[in-house]
Amino acid sequence: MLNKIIVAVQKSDFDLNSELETLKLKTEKAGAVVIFVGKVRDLDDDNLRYLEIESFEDLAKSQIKEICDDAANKWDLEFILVKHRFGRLKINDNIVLVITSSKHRKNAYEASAFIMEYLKSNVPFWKKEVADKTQKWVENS
Amino acid sequence: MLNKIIVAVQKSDFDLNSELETLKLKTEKAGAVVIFVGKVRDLDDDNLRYLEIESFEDLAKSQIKEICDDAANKWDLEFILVKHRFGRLKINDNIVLVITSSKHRKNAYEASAFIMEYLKSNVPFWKKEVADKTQKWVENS
Amino acid sequence: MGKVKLKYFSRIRETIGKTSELVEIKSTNIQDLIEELQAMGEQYSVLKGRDFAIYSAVDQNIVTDVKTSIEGATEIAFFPPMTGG
Amino acid sequence: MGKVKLKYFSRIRETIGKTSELVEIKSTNIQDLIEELQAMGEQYSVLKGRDFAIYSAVDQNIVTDVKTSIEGATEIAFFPPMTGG
Repeated sequence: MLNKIIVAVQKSDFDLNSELETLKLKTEKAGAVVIFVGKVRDLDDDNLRYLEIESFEDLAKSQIKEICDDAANKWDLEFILVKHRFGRLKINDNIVLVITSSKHRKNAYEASAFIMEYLKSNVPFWKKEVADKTQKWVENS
Repeated sequence: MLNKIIVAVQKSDFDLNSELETLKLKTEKAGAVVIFVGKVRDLDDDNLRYLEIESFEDLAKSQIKEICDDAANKWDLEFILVKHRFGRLKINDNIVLVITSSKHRKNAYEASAFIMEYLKSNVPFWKKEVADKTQKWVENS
Repeated sequence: MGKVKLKYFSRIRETIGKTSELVEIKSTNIQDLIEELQAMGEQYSVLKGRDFAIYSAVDQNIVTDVKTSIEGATEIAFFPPMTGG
Repeated sequence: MGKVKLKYFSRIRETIGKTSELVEIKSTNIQDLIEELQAMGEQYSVLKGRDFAIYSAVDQNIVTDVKTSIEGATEIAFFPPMTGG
């Protein structure tokens, strides 16, 4: 199982088609693939110019690996991939990609939601929203 | 909302990157995108040669539309796409694509699982597994 | 009743050996229609649903009650439990 | 204790005005270290966590207990609540 975990903290974007191909090379036993993409969304009350994501790269990567290991222990999964970007991003740019794959879909859904929940508050990334009228660090809701 | 529902029943494959682009053109307010891909998996106890998916095309399309409308009423969603293939498919070929997008991820996850649950038993598709030793119509588990 | 187009899918299609046929029928509900079709050959006994549940769609509306009226219908489909996704 | 590399992120980095610095320290736990750093300038009061919770990572291990020992540590990071995903 452990060789089917892929983690990256990167500036560059990711490519869904090629990640799905990677997954398919690694497992023929998985019928369900859940892909979560978190992307930059416009603000409700202002025009977002960009989102600046700061990261403590090495620590972020090890924290993500840890949560992937936890997920692999909790659910029967064939594949886990987490890629999180940092740097300056515009509206609709991708921020995070989480792929979980399992024989049956329930495991993939649950593991995906679990990983996202953890990413929100336990991995050292910080987001600053720079908009027309305001500029502020995002707080966890 | 309703103009953001896309449904297709098709022989051809789908392309994740271009579907994500379509979604981004339609909404800048969604931060969360949940993509479910169901793909052909190998059998546990035999070698699958191919999966034959039969469909009652028009009815399948209208049944899927109905479930998308239900999902749109139940959750605050910015975009829903469901594409289901039929015909002869090999191991690792894509079968079904469900994309749900929302401001906050919980809605997208729940709607995705809801649509998949419904697709399994309420939309007229039938799968036949043709393997080395056996050949059988899939039964719902 | 007149002529209706009957459609068969999956295991039912395989057993009956056709994807569809145009049939002159007298029945006014699904249950009676299945009984009426028995005269057309032994293979139609698959519609009695001994081995698996039988679903039908009347003019592309899936019905679960076999007493559902088929009066005025132009197309009636029969199929086993659906296995999409 | 000796020299340690202090790292600052996000709002703490902005307030202190540096991403990192090498500092000679005497303290042996996080709480004492934050107190000790106050002598370096008013901006270090951000570490007292009046406006938001302060997290720290000792040699890349996130710690929540301010009494955690930092003896032998080579790198100590300070940051506000994380907002990934």
